Amino acid sequence: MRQLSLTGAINEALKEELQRDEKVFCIGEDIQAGTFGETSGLVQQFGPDRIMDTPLAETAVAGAAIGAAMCGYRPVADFMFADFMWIAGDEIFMKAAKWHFLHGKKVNVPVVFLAAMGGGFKLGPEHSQCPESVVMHTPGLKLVVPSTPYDAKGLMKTAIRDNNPVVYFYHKALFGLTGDVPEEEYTIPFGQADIKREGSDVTVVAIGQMVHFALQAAEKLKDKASVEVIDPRTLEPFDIDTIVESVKKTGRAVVVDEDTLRCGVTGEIASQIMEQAFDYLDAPVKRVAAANLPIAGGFLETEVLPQPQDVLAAIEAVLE
Amino acid sequence: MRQLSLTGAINEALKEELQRDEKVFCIGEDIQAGTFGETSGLVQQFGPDRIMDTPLAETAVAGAAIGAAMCGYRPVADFMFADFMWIAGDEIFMKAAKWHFLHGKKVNVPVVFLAAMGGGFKLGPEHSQCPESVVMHTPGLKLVVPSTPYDAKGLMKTAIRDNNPVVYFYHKALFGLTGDVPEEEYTIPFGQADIKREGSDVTVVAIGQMVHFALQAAEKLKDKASVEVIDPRTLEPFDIDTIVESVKKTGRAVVVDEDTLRCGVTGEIASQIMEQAFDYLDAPVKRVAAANLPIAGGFLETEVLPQPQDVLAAIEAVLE
Amino acid sequence: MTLAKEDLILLYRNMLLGRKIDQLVIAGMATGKVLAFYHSGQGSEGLAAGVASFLNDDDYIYCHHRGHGIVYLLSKGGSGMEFLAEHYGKANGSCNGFTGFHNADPSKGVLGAAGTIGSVFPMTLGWGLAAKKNGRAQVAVGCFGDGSSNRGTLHEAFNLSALWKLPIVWVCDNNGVAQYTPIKDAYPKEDIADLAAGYDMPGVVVDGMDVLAVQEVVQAAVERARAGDGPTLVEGKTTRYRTHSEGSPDIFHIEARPPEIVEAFKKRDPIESFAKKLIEQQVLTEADIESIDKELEETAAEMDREATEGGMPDASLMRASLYAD
Amino acid sequence: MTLAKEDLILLYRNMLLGRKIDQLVIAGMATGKVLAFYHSGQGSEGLAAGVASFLNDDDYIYCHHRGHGIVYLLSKGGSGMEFLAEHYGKANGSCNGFTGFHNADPSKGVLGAAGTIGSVFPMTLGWGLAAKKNGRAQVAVGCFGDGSSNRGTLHEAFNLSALWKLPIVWVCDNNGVAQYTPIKDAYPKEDIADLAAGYDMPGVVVDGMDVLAVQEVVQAAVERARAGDGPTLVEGKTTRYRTHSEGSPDIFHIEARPPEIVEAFKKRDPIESFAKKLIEQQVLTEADIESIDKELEETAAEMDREATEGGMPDASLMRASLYAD
Ligand SMILES: Cc1ncc(C[n+]2csc(CCOP(=O)(O)OP(=O)(O)O)c2C)c(N)n1
Ligand SMILES: Cc1ncc(C[n+]2csc(CCOP(=O)(O)OP(=O)(O)O)c2C)c(N)n1
Ligand SMILES: [Mg+2]
Ligand SMILES: [Mg+2]
Repeated sequence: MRQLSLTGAINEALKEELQRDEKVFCIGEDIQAGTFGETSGLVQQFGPDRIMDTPLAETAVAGAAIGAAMCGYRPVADFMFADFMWIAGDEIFMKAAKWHFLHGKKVNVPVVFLAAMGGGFKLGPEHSQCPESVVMHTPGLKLVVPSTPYDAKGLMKTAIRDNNPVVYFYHKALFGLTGDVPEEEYTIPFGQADIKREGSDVTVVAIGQMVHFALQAAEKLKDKASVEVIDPRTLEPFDIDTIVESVKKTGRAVVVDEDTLRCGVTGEIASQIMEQAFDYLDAPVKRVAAANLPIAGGFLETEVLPQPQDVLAAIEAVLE
Repeated sequence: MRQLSLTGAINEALKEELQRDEKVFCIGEDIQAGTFGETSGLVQQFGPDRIMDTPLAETAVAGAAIGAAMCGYRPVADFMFADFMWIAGDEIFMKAAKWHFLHGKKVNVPVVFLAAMGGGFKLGPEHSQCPESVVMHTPGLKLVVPSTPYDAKGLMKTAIRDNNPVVYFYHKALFGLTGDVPEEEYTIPFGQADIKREGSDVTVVAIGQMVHFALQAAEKLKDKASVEVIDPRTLEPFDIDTIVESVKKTGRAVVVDEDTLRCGVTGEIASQIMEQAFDYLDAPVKRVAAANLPIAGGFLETEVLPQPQDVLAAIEAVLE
Repeated sequence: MTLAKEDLILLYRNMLLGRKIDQLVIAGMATGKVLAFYHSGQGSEGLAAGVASFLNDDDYIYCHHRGHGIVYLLSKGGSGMEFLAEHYGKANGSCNGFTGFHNADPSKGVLGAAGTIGSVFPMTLGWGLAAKKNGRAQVAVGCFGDGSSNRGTLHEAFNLSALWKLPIVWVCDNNGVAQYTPIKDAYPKEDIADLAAGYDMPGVVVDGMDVLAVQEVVQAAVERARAGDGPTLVEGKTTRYRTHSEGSPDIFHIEARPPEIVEAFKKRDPIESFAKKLIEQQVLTEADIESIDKELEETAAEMDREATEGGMPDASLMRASLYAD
Repeated sequence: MTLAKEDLILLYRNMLLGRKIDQLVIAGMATGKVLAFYHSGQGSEGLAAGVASFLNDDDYIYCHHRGHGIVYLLSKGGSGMEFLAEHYGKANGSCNGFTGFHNADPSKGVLGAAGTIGSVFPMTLGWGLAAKKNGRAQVAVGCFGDGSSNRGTLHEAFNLSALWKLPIVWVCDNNGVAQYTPIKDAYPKEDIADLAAGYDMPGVVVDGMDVLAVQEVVQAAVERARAGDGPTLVEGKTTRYRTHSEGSPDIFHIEARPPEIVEAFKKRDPIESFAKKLIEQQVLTEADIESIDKELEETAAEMDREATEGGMPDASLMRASLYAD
C-alpha cells in the first residue's frame, strides 16, 4: 500500500479537510513553511488567508482560533512545540475548554490545537514535554495522540470535524515514521483503542512513541510471553473497556507513557484498571513514565525519559 | 488555646516572616486590603514596598516575584483565585518550576504562590477550581494544601523559608474555620502527613476541605466502623509511607479530593497505594473527586463537586 | 448617521432599563436571590448604550463585566429576563442557570464572556478575524476596563488587529479604578488611548458620561472598521458609582475612595443628563420621561417575575453540556 | 563616559571572540558535537557588545538567544569555555551539561534565560524590582528580538517597569525577522521603539551595527536607570547573517529571504567596520588587529579544547538538582 510519513499523513489530512470545507483554516507561527513539515506546501494551494503565519504571540494565536471557531470556522492552531501551550494556558484550558459548557451549550468551539511533543532531540525541558495529563485532566478538551501514520491521518480528519476543542499531539521521534496510508478517504472515530499486537499473558497500554517501545519489547519477549499492546489513540474520549477486557484475559497490566509519572495519565489508567478489574489482577498494575524531573537536555535526556529497556524490564517484572 | 481562623493563621504567618526576614515581601492585586483578608493589615505595619499592590497583570506579578527570588528575595505572590495561575502558566509551570534545575543548580527561586481554591460560593468554573494535580504533576513545584488553621500557619512559615518555589492553596470554604493556634513560634515540616483521626477498618486520604468531609463521615460511621483519616498536608513532597502503613493495617482505602477526577491527585495516590500495598488490599482503592465537567455555578455546583454524602457513601462501599 | 428621535429614545431606554435591572440584581444580592457576586454597572450606562445600541445583530460584542454587561446586552437586543434568571440560577437563564452570571445570545452577536479579566482581547480578536473572513462588513466590539488594559493579552490582540486591519472596535471603560487600585497606580499615563499609537491605530478619548458623544465616536470607529480600514481604540472616561462588587469596601488600596470623585461624575449622570437634554431639545416632555420610567419599571418588574418563576436548572442537561454534539 | 583606548579594544575583543566561538558552535553542529540546536548570532555582535561590555558584575542581564547569548555573556565577563562545554553536553558546561544551551553565572549577573521567547520580560522585571529594592544603583538589562516584542509579556513588564520607575534597560535586537517571518508581517510600524511612548518611557533607535553608537545610547539609558529615573527601550537595527537555526531554510514565509538585505548589512559588519575605525583613529595598527585576531583564535581554540575534554555530565547530580537545599 501507499506509504506516508506520520508528518506527511497529518499534512495530507489537513489538505483534504481544507479542500472539503472552506471553513477550515490553519494558523500559527511560521506554518506556511512548516517548522516540522506538518503544514508545508499548503499555502501554495490554499493561500495565506487560510494558511496564516502569525507574529510570535501565543495568546493571540489561540484567541484568533478559538474566537473564529465560535463564529463557525474550524481552525487548526499550530503551536509548534506542545510546551508552548502553557503560554496560552488561560485561552486553551479555561476559554476553549469551558466556553461551550459555560454558555449553556449555545456556542461551539470547533478548534484543533496541533503541537509536536516529546523528547529524543535533547532540546531540554521547554521543548521536550508531553503535556498529556494536563489536557486529559481538563474537562472540555479532547486529546488525540497518534502512534502511526494511518492513525495520524484518520484521527486528524475526525478532530477537524469534531464540534469541540481537540488537542492533537504528535511525537517528534515519529515525524519520519512511515507506514501504510490508503489513498481512499477514511476517518477514525474517537474513543476506540487499537490493539496493536494481540497477546494473552500481559496487557501493555502505551501511548505515542511508547507504543513502539512496547511493540519492540513484545517482540523481544515473544518466546517467553505473549504480550498484548493496546494503543488508546485518544485519551479523551478514553476507551477503558477494551483495556479492561484485555486485563481480564491477561491478569497483568503495564501502562507506559512519556509524560511525567506523578499525576500523569499512567496513574489515571492504572486506577481505572484497578477499579474495574481488581479481582482479575494477579499483580499490581505497573507504570512506566518520565522521572519527576524537568527533562534534561544533552546526554542526560535518556536518564529522565522512559527508554525501551525500561518498558521491557517493567513487562518482565509484572510477569514474575 | 488561642483560636484563629484559617485566613487569620495565614495572615499571622506572613506577618511573622515579614518581621523575621526583610527579604520577604508580598505582591499581588489588591493585597494591601486583601481580597480574602489573607494579607489585610500588613501594609499598615510593613509599608507599600513590602506589601505591593500591582496592576491587573498576572505574568508580571509572577515574573516580578520569580525574578526577585532569583536575586535573593523571598516573595509571596498572591494570585487571589487559584484559577488565575493559568494566566501565568509559562511563568509558574515552566520558569519557576524548572529554572533551578535548568541552570545547573546555580540559581534558587524561593517564591511562594498563594491562592484561594475550591467551590462552595457558586462562582462558576473560573473561580472555583482546585488545580492541585497540575501543580503536583509539575517537577520543581512544591505544593501545600492546609486543612486547619494550625497547619495553615506552620506550613506557610515553612513555605516562605523553603529555597524553592512553593504553591500554597487554601480552600475558600475554610477561610473562617477557627482552631487552636499556639502563640509560640512553630513550623511544620513538609512531607509529613497528619493522621487527623485514628482508625483500624479503612484508610481515608483527604485533602483540604475534604478532610472535614471525611471526619464528618468517620463520626457518622463510628458505631459501624473505625475510620482512619489521613491529611497529607503537602502533596509535594508527598508522605506515601504514612498512608501505606495505614492501608497495611486497614486493608481498605478511599482517596478524596476536590480537583477533577481524571488525571487528578486521587489517581496518583490510589496508584501508589496499589503499587506499595497491593497484597494488603481487600478491595480496590476508591476515589472521590469532582466530576469530569467544568465547575457549574449556581445551584448545580453541588452536582459537580464532591459532597459529604459522596464521601460517606464511598467509605461505606469499600467497607462492604 | 444623525440620530432620529426614536434613536435618541432608544439610547435613553437602554440606559434606563439597564439601571433598573442593575438595581434588581443589587436587591437580589441582599436577599440571597442572586447566587454568586455582582459588579454593578451604575455610572457607565452612557458608555455601554452609546457603544452597543446601533450595532447590527450580526456584529459581535464582548460585553465588559460592569453590570455583568446588562446595558451592552440590552442595547444589542439581548434579554434582560434571561440575564436576571441566570443570576437567580434558574433554568430559563441565559446559560440555563449553569453559571450564575454569564450571557450568551448568538442570534444577537453575544457570544459570551469569561470570568477572567483580559480574555476580551484574544476572544474579540478571533471574532474580528471571523468577521473579516466573512466579508459581510460585520464588526467585532471588545469592551473592557482600565484594569483589564494592563493584561498582556491586550498587546498581542491590539498588534494583530492592527496588523491584519481587522474590523474591531476596542472600547475601554476607564472608570479610574480596578477593584481597589486607582489607575494612577496601574498605568503611568493619563489616557489609555495613548497605547493605540504604538500599533498605528487611532486612539480616541471621549466623555463616557455623555451617551451621544460616545455614540458619535463609536459610530465613526464602526464605519472605519466596516470600510476595512482596521481597528480603533475608544476610551470612555466614567466612574463606578458603587463598590467593586456588592459588599466589598469602597477603597483605593486601604483608604476610602475620595467621595468627590463619584459625586462629580454623578452630577453628570448619563441618564439624568440625557433626560434633561432630551427635554431641552424638545425630543421628549417631562411627561414622556415619566411615562417611560413607569413603563420600564413595569418591564423590569415583569422580567423579574418571569425570571423568579423560572424552574430549577436541569442537572442532566448540565451533564450533557460538556461537549457539543 | 568617554571611552579610553582599552575600552575600545575591549569592545572589539568581545565582538571578535564571540564570533569565533559562534563559528566553533556552527562547526560543532555539523559534526554532531553540539547536541541540540544553534541560533547563530553573527550580525548582531555590535549590539550585544555595545550593550553589555561596561556593565558592572552585579548588574543583571537577560541575554538574547542569538548566538545563545555568547557576545552578551563574554561582554559581561562570563566564560566562553563553559558556554562551549554546555553545548557539547559536558559536565564542565555552564549548567553542568544538563541543558545543552543555557548560561548561568550569578557572579557576573547572568541569572539565566529561558527556552521560551518572551520570558525576558517578566524575568527582567523581577530582577529590576530586586535591583531597586537593593538600593545599590544596579541595573537590569533585558535583551530580546523583534519577534519577542510581539509577546504579551512585553506589555505587562513595560508597564510595571515604567510605573515603578525600575532601573531597567530594555534592548531589542531588531534583525527584521522572526524565524521565517519578516517584521513587516509581525508589527504594523517601522520602529518597535515606538511602543515605549505608550508607557511614558523613552524609546531610542540606534544602528545596531555600530558598536560605539550602541554603547553611547545604552550608556545613557544605564545612567538614567541608575539615577532612579526609570526604564528605557533601546532598539538596535541589525541583521541575521545566517539562517534562523543551523540547518533551517533562509526564508520569509516560503520565499527566499532577499540576499540584498544581508549583503547591505554585511558591508557594515560590526567587527570589520570597527576594526577599520580603530585603525583610522590610530587606536590600533593593522598589525595589532592581526595579532588580536591570532590571539583570540588561540583563546577560542583553547576553550574548545578544554570544553571538549570535559567529562560526561553527572546523572546523580542531575537527579539531585530538582530542588535547592
Ligand atoms: C485575570 C483576572 N485577574 C483578576 C481578576 C479579579 N478582578 C475582577 S474585576 C477586577 C478589576 C477590573 O478592573 P477594570 O478592568 O478597571 O474593570 P472595572 O471593574 O473597574 O469596571 C479584578 C482585579 C479576574 N477576574 N481576572
Ligand atoms: C514562546 C515561543 N514561541 C516560539 C518559539 C520558537 N522560536 C524560537 S526563536 C523564534 C523567533 C524569535 O524571533 P526574534 O525575537 O526576532 O529573535 P531572532 O531569532 O530573530 O533573533 C521562534 C519563533 C519559542 N522558542 N518560544
Ligand atoms: Mg476600572
Ligand atoms: Mg528577529
